[in-house]
Amino acid sequence: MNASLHAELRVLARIWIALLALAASTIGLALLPLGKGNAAAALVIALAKAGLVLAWFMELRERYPVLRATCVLSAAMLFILAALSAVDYLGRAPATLHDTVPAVDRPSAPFTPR
Amino acid sequence: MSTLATQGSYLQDGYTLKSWLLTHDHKRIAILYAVSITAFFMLGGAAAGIMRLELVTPQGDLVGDDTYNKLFTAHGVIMVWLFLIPSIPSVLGNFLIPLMLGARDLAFPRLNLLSWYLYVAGGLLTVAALLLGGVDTGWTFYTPFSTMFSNTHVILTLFGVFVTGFSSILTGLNFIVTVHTLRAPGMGWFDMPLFVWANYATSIILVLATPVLAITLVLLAAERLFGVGIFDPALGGDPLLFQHLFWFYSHPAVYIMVLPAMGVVSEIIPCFAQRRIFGYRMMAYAILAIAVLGFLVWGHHMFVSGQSMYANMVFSMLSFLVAVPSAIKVFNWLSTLYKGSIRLAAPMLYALGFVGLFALGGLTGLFLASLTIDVHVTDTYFVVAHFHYIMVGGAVMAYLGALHFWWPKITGRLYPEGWARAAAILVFFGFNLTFFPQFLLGYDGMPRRYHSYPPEFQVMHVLSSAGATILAVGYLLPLCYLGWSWFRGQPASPDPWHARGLEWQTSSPPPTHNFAVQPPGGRDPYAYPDGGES
Amino acid sequence: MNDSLSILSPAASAFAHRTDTLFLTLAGLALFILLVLAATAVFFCIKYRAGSRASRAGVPLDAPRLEWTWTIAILLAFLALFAWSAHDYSGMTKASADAEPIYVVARQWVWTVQHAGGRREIDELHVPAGRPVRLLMTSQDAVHSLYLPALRVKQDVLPGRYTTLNFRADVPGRYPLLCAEYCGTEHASMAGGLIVMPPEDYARWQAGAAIEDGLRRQGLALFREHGCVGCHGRGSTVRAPSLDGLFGRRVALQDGSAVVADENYLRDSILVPAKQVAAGYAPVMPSYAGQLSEQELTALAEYLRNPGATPPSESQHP
Amino acid sequence: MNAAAGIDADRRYRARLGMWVFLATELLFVGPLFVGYAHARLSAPDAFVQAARHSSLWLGSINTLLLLTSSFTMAAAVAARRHGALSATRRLLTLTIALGLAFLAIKGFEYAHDLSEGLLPGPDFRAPTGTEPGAAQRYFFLYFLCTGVHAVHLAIGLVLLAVLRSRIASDADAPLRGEITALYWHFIDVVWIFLFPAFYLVGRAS
Ligand code: HEO
Ligand code: HEM
Ligand SMILES: [Cu+2]
Repeated sequence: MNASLHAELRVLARIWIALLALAASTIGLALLPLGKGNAAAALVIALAKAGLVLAWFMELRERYPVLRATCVLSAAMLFILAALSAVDYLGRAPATLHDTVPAVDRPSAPFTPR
Repeated sequence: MSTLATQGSYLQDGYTLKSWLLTHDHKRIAILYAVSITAFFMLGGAAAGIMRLELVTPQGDLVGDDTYNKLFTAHGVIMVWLFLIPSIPSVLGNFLIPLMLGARDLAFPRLNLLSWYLYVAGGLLTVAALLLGGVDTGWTFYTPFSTMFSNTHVILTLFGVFVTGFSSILTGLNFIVTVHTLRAPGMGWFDMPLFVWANYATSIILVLATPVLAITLVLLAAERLFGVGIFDPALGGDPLLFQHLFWFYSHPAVYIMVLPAMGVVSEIIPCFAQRRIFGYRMMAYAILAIAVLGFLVWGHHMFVSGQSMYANMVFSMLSFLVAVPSAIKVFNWLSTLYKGSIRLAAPMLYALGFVGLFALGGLTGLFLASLTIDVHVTDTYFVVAHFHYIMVGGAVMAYLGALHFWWPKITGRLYPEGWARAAAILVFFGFNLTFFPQFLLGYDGMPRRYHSYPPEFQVMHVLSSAGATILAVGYLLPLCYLGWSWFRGQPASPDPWHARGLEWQTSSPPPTHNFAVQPPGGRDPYAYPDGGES
Repeated sequence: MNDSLSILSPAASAFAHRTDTLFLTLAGLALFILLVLAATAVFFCIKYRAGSRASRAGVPLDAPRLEWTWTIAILLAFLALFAWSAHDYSGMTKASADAEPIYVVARQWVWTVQHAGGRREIDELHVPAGRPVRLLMTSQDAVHSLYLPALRVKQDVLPGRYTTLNFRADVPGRYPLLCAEYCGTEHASMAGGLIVMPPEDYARWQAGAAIEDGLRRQGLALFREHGCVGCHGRGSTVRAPSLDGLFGRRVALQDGSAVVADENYLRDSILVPAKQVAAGYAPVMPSYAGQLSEQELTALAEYLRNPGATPPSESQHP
Repeated sequence: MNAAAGIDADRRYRARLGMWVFLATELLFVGPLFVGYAHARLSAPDAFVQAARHSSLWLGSINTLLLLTSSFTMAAAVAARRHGALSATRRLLTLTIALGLAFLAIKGFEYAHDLSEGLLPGPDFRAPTGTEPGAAQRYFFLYFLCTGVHAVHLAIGLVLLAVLRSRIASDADAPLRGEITALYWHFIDVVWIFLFPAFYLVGRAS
């Protein structure tokens, strides 16, 4: 029994080391000037770390496909929210003619929050 | 489960207030919900009544602009979050899902009670906001009006809706886990009644969409408190981001309101046609398809909002797609009448009324999904008519139908059939008279949220208000005769309609633990004489 | 389509007629479908009422072939409807290069319109008939929505951003102009008129702007001559309130009250400055009573309505 | 099924499914904040990055280390309890709680520092030099909201852990409870895994 516990702990420790390594690498990469690559690298590494935590610490590798489906479905919905909003945001025509439109000012502090 | 045979019904399991307020029994919690949502329905209805009265004359003479704005906001907030969203799931879903699955209770009975308390707390917070002077943002809370310009009790209302949202989430979670883990031994997914399917799909939406609303409300409140945030254009924020987040919840929310209604109708029609539902599998798939596709179309509320025209095209097309499974369902309900043995009892009248009004409301949804028509009629009474057709004509009809259908099971009493039929017919006509003129008003250019309007619209408004009076009577009638029958009605047998679902196999009203012996799974919930065997 | 279809409100553009056509087609289709559905339901309810003698042999439990047929048929019908409306819509959003630009600023609860020729108007929108128009719109506060029912168009007007609305009105006349996006207390009265004029009339109407402009330029000249700039100008050393954007605003006064800076306030401030002193300023302004004629006062007021918009020279923006 | 004593497989499945569905809602609760973040960053790429430099890289990195480690100790505690190693479980839980508290302490210190710099959005906001005030306010609005929501979750997690620890031996349900609490704790870790690069690593390369 103790032997199997030790085996289990060894696996978990390995995941932990991997996580720390990934954390170190994401900090390292953030310090290098990669332009747009910085954001991409940060995202990819974060996804990898999350994957490790989900699969091992949260035991998603185990039996129950329904648990995996729950995880995937919710992530998919979040993705849909981002993706279809992006279709709007990135597809908007650039606002032109700024300077010809009368300047706009707004009343300041028109209310007290309730 | 051994001594159940001698036990009384769940209603006899204690008469004290405490035995109700601390109960973990899903059936009693359902009753708690029924009472509280009825109270909120009256409140929301009262607001609607005053609005209809105001709109009888073109001048804003009965109530002023400010009051009117607060009325439609209160009406929308109450009807959507405190009445319609919890209605069928929390009352009938709570009561029936364990019975239909052959289970003793939901998966997490204590969570179920907590969910009711959250609902009541959220409701009271919202009502408190109304008592303190009201809110005037509309149920949509569009920013920057709600964050920077409205001088009313926005934050309290947001908090009320936020808390109510968690009640929804917990109910959804409970249903999902119940359906996955508490089906009677041997009951496969396709042995479940469509009512359970519908509530299962609804729960998926509740669980995945409601948190988005919750965090959006937090963002709104924070923005109002700090005077900065991500929506405020004054500092480079984007009000359309709010609209995206709001409708990402609120479009799926309309399917939260209608899917359970579809589930109800899918039980009532086979029973009163005494035949199996037509195309059971297709119906189940259509329910799931609506739930999932419903997440893809929210942008159709934003066609003139300044959203990019590519997004408009995409959302318009997806809106047409989401209508396909609804159409399938309409055809299948009608096909279920074919070669049945039809009795036009009160629940059946409500169910057929639902099909008709949902079809008309849904078809006008297609008008709105068409870009150029929506550009003209968005934010007019056409939209008001569209959603009332589905929500009031459809979902409320179905809720009333369900109350009648399962009334003998819930209370152990029969209601007076003549009165019930009269009320169903009255509601149908009153409803059409109230809301059909609004389609014409809308296309002629009458904007919504106006307390005064040009005189040429008066005729239609008067018709609409007259209809609302009839509708109000139609809604009050069931309250009276159902209340009467609770005490004086004839005792009901376990299965007064000759229905086949598991819930009819136990006594009326059911015992606390639902079934005397664990019923077998794997039986056909639609094993009617005309459909089951032949 | 023509106006004999009186169930619909008058349509004043070709685009409005196209929208009406789509609407009426859809309405016909919906009516037809509803009638078929209702007829079927009634027929079944009678023929198969409980106890009737109609044959119940061979009840279909499902009919996959039939179900898939109608599913696909509906899908195709829906896609056709989408294509139709999307086609019309892309026509509507296309801006034509020679469109007349008109600027619209919305605020609670008025519409301010400025034409390229310099003419300004409030709660009214004059446009030439038969010529493409492009509205460029923004809001100073909440979201509003400019709605022209006779043209079957509307577009939300957002703060911090410009939205555009393209249309061509064809039939001269006066039509409603409404706010369709709820924007606060007086939302329902944020209304006005769309005036479609024959192009010659529109040109003449635009020329009215020249008079107005002349007045404003005279006002600017007076503002300089009488030394107003000395104190109220940008680089001035004397502490006096800036008059940019003053008009129409609430002004807090020394005595704790507040007034709206309308024409009368301006007039009083010039003639009897000590009467209403703006909070936070010393009462140092001299009176100009007797130095300015009524006409000159009007010119000053006209200038002060919007000092920023006054063209400094003869040159006009395009 | 697992050899774990006393947990009947059905109940274990039900509890875990319940927790997972709850975590799904949690994902959609915090997710929109990231959508808002992406929007704010895309709308003003340079100004946003400039503002982001004013978060504390050191404290953020240390907190990342603490939280990742606490996730490991939590997972180890679950494994130990499953194998009946009670005292090891208790020690690992203590360690997890300590790491969580340390995280909160550092976070609190960081907040205090931010507040003293006038970085709380609102009327008294002082934009750090070299940043555009609007974008800076929006960055710090999101920063406070996201890390605040995260910290609240973490505090709730700590309460759950404390309860769990006090009952670890007496309660027959403890192994199951432990697994469920662990799922929640790991989820908090996952959220931080995304918050860290989003708020601490932006704009460091220059
Ligand atoms: C329960 C509520 C509910 C439901 C189920 C629906 C269902 C639909 N809705 Fe509606 N809606 C609802 C509630 C609302 N809608 C709104 C607004 C709204 C808008 C934006 C309007 C605007 O503000 O400009 C659009 C475009 C739609 C489209 C649709 C479509 C395409 C469907 C489809 O799902 C309908 C599918 C059903 C059909 C199609 C009928 C049956 C089919 C038959 C009979 C088949 C035969 C047909 C053919 C062959 C053509 N809705 C608003 C306004 C919110 C606000 O602004 O305050 C609300 C509350
Ligand atoms: C008794 C029957 C009802 C009547 C007479 C009625 C009437 C009205 C009226 C007059 C408006 C205002 C339109 C406007 O000014 O824009 C309105 C809005 C609304 N109603 Fe109803 N209503 C009824 C029932 C319901 C029910 C049961 C619901 C359930 C969901 C509902 C949901 C709404 C919503 C969401 C709005 C929009 C509120 C807003 O714009 O903020 N109504 N209704
Ligand atoms: Cu919708």
